[in-house]
Amino acid sequence: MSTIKEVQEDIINEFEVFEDWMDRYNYLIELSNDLPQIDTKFKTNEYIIKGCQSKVWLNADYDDGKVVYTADSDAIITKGIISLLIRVLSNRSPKEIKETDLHFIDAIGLRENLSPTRANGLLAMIKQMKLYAIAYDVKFGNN
Amino acid sequence: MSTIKEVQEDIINEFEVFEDWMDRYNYLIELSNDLPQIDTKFKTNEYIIKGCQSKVWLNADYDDGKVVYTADSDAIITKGIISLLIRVLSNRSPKEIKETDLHFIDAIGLRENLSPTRANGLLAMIKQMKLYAIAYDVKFGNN
Amino acid sequence: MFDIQKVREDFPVLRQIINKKPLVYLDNGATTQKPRCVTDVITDYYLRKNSSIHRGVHFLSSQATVEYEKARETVSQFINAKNKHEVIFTSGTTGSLNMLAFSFGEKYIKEGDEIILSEMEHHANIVPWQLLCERKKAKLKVLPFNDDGELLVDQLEYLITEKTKIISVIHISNVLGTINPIKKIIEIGHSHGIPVCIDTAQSIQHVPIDVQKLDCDFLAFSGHKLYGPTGIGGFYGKEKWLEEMPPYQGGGDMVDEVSFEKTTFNQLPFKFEAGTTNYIGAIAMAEGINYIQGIGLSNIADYEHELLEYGAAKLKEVGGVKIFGNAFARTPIFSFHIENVHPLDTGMIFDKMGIAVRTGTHCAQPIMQHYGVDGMVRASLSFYNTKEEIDYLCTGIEQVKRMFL
Amino acid sequence: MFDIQKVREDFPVLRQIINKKPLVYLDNGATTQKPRCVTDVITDYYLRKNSSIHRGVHFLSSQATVEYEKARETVSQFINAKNKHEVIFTSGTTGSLNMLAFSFGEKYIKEGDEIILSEMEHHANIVPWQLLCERKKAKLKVLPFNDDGELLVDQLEYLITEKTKIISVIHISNVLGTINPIKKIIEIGHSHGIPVCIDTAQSIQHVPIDVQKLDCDFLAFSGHKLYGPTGIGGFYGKEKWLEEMPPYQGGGDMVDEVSFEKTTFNQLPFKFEAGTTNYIGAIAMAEGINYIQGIGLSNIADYEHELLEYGAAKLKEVGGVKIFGNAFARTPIFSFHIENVHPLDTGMIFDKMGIAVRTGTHCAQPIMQHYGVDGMVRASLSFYNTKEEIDYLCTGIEQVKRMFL
Ligand SMILES: Cc1ncc(COP(=O)(O)O)c(C=O)c1O
Ligand SMILES: Cc1ncc(COP(=O)(O)O)c(C=O)c1O
Repeated sequence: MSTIKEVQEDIINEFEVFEDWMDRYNYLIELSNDLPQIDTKFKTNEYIIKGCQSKVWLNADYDDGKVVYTADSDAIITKGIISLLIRVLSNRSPKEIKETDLHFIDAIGLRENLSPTRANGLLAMIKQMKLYAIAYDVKFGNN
Repeated sequence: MSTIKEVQEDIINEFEVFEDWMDRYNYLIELSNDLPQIDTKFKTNEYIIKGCQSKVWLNADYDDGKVVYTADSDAIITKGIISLLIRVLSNRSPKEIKETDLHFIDAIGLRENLSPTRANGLLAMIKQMKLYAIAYDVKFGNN
Repeated sequence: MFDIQKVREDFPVLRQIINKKPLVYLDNGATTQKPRCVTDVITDYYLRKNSSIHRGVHFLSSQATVEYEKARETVSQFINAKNKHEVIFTSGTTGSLNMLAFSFGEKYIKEGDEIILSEMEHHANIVPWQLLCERKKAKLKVLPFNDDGELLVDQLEYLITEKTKIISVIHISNVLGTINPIKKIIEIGHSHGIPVCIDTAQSIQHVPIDVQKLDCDFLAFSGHKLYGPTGIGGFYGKEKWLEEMPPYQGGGDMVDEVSFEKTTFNQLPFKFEAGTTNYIGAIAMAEGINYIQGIGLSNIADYEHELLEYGAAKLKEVGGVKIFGNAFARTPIFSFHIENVHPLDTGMIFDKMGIAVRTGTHCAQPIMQHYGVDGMVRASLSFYNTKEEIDYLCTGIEQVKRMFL
Repeated sequence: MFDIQKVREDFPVLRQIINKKPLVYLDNGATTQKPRCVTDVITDYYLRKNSSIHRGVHFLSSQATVEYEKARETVSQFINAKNKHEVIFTSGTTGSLNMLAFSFGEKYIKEGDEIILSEMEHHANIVPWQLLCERKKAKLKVLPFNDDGELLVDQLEYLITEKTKIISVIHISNVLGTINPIKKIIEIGHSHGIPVCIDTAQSIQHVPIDVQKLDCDFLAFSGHKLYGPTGIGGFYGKEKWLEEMPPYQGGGDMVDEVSFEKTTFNQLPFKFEAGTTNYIGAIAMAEGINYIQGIGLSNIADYEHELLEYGAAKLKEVGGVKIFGNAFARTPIFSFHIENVHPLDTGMIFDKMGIAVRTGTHCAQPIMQHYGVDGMVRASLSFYNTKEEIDYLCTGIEQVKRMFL
């Protein structure tokens, strides 16, 4: 399996071919289909991350030293970005997740989508993903 | 006795010789001494006209068909202007007072001192002088 | 008619390039753009004339006071108030409505009393009354609207009881564009001796308003939606109410005499203007009013009506668009869904095309609840918008449909 | 040290000719002038970037939101707040203090409770508390000052009782120039578990302020006295209080979910920022802060101290001038009488000489009552004033004496 760094490089390369925003968004829409479907039992208020306008549901399981994320959103572009985040962070050790700098976001021009001023809840989502990692690290980690 | 119009012209002529503001103010300071002294029994709250910063006391008697004003102020320039107003309006019939347009104020450049935004209570004073005239007109006039 | 191209030149921001596309600004419900004359006044004031007002004796202060009171005169004439001192400068519609809810509430609202709002209100005309109701144990009652976005005014008679103390309604809906029959609402209120407040945040810039003809008791609006600056707004109240109501905020200038034992208040309008007011904001807002009066409010209303008819027809043509609200009388505010597309997705695609619309609940969650949706896309137009921009909006919708459906 | 001539060039208004005389602006206590960079920001925003904030999805809105939050960051760093969300944008000091009196009052003040102010307060820090006391049947207690204009801080211990709920004091007197020992007052308050608010309307632009070092609970100031625009100000509150206090105004953006049955509120700082805030005002105020930080607050304090010493000596020399206040620690605010001359007469002569001073009660009638006067003439200086201007003030005094005595 590729490292987090490698996956981020892959994503950056994939996005490099797109000259304009519509292509990038089209690709995100495509990627939204790849999102590992969250079990419907987690699509409740308890698992919701509230942006102002779009809803994001997130769950994290712990499996053999790795955190496995599943998620969903009612907005498609948001879902596409989540699918990138999961591709990078899911199936990693808590320690790796905690320490990762998600530089690919900037590199592919999605930073603004993650700013706290945006309405999609993605920033809160990243925070929540890291929180899960920290929690599992405390519970199962050996430090 | 000169008419209101003549007195206003006199005042305008007197002020014409002054080239700058300090001379005009010096003259007003001089005039403040000419102000017919108000009887101390009228220097009470009842007779006060409140500007924001200077106090003006005003009384009006009715004598043989004429309104006779006396006044005072705790600020000297204000007092000088009052003395001009009294020179123009005192000892006139209520009807004359009511109808007079005090154009001399503008002509000698004192308009701004009479604006409602100023702190000296002069505008309220003119209003009160006219009110006295109206009241005496109602009481003693034959219309 | 006016010359649209000439008008657009007065608004430099309209020439901006956003995401490599010319800006198509359709977010006028949130805030309007400013003509250059407004910023000229602001700059001129700050760099050549600035001084605090409050009856200062020095020249600059006196000049600023005169200009500030002239601005009050401008607003007063604009809404045809009977008395200039019935116009109070506030921080905006929200500030005005909070002032009203507090001051009116302190004087007139007791436990068990009722306040009538409509289901169509902006949060600014809901939350201040809720806060009041909580403090005073009073009750809100709500006049509903039908799916076309029309208030069911006939029901007002049934909502009114002996405990009803005030009615506060939105003039033009910031979501549905509906022009509500406020004259009728005011008449019904008055026939029961109940005062009526109208929220004109979305109307004062679009249709002529005459408070004496309307006979409304209170009115609130924002400068920044009236082609003026942020941080300034207006409140109108009939003298008889303002004289009776206690002050809202305390501070400099709204007082007459102050001691720790007893403080007395200044006369109207100053009683309701505590502290250093936004005098430059007021002067610049007046300039904005002068600007639109130069164009003519009825010219504006006519042209905007043209945009409404053109836009409504076009959006129907494009297909797959659900428009919320279809009132007989309305202004060019189009709130819609592209069917099966999340409003946020629509807004994000529009943004990259240079189209600025608002998405979300538009500070009117009860309207969202009415239609059972989480949010809407809103295109809200002003007199500087064009039919070509509406065409481009439709191109945007086609683009979204291509991408998501 | 900084270059005073260069600094003056940043403030175009200082070159104005008033009544044929160069303007000598000594009314900085009322409002400060604006450097050109502040108006540049305002114009740039309105003509190129204007858009309502509130997390819009389109580019301009997003950009404005970012800039607005950057302005909050600037203020937060300027006063060294622990958390950015402890900084609330308001309409000014008066707005801030009214918000505090209301929200703190709603939560913590009950019948019989006591609030301590000083005898030196500006009306903005008196009247909101009086209005609160009247509503809640609470009581004001007053910490006096001596004839030198120094608070009798030792008496604070005697004023405090178990019913004391808050202490609110002015940092620097807008009349006497006194720099009050707020650190000591805060310590005394805290030793009894009582929170302390400081009114920094006259201090934040003159001396460095660190809310964490001071450990004050609340702080209020105005943008227009901080070289920024009108209609904007700041409020700081410790998180633990702000979390507990109920909102002040209701409206858009300060809410989370709204229905007619139940409304929940947004998190800090938004809970206290209802409606469309003065976002351009906030951004321009931050520019004003950046400007004075560029010069350096301690450079400013040093130079202003020089002006204080020079001015105090000169005014003593000129003779026949009674200065009110002679505190050990103070700033260059000179309130005085020319003996036997009404302040209004003095002010009017000064005006014609181009000297802008304020006359009257300076929104601090209790100070007037203390000294048994109706009003005072006040010359209040800023870092762009010069010793030559002080000399000219003295020339003005001589002129007044010649005319009236
Ligand atoms: C010490 C003090 N507090 C409060 C205020 C009120 O400030 P503003 O009028 O800007 O609200 C002022 C200014 O007038 C002041 O000098
Ligand atoms: C109908 C209506 N009322 C009130 C408001 C609140 O105005 P502001 O945010 O300027 O105070 C708005 C604008 O958002 C509005 O559209």
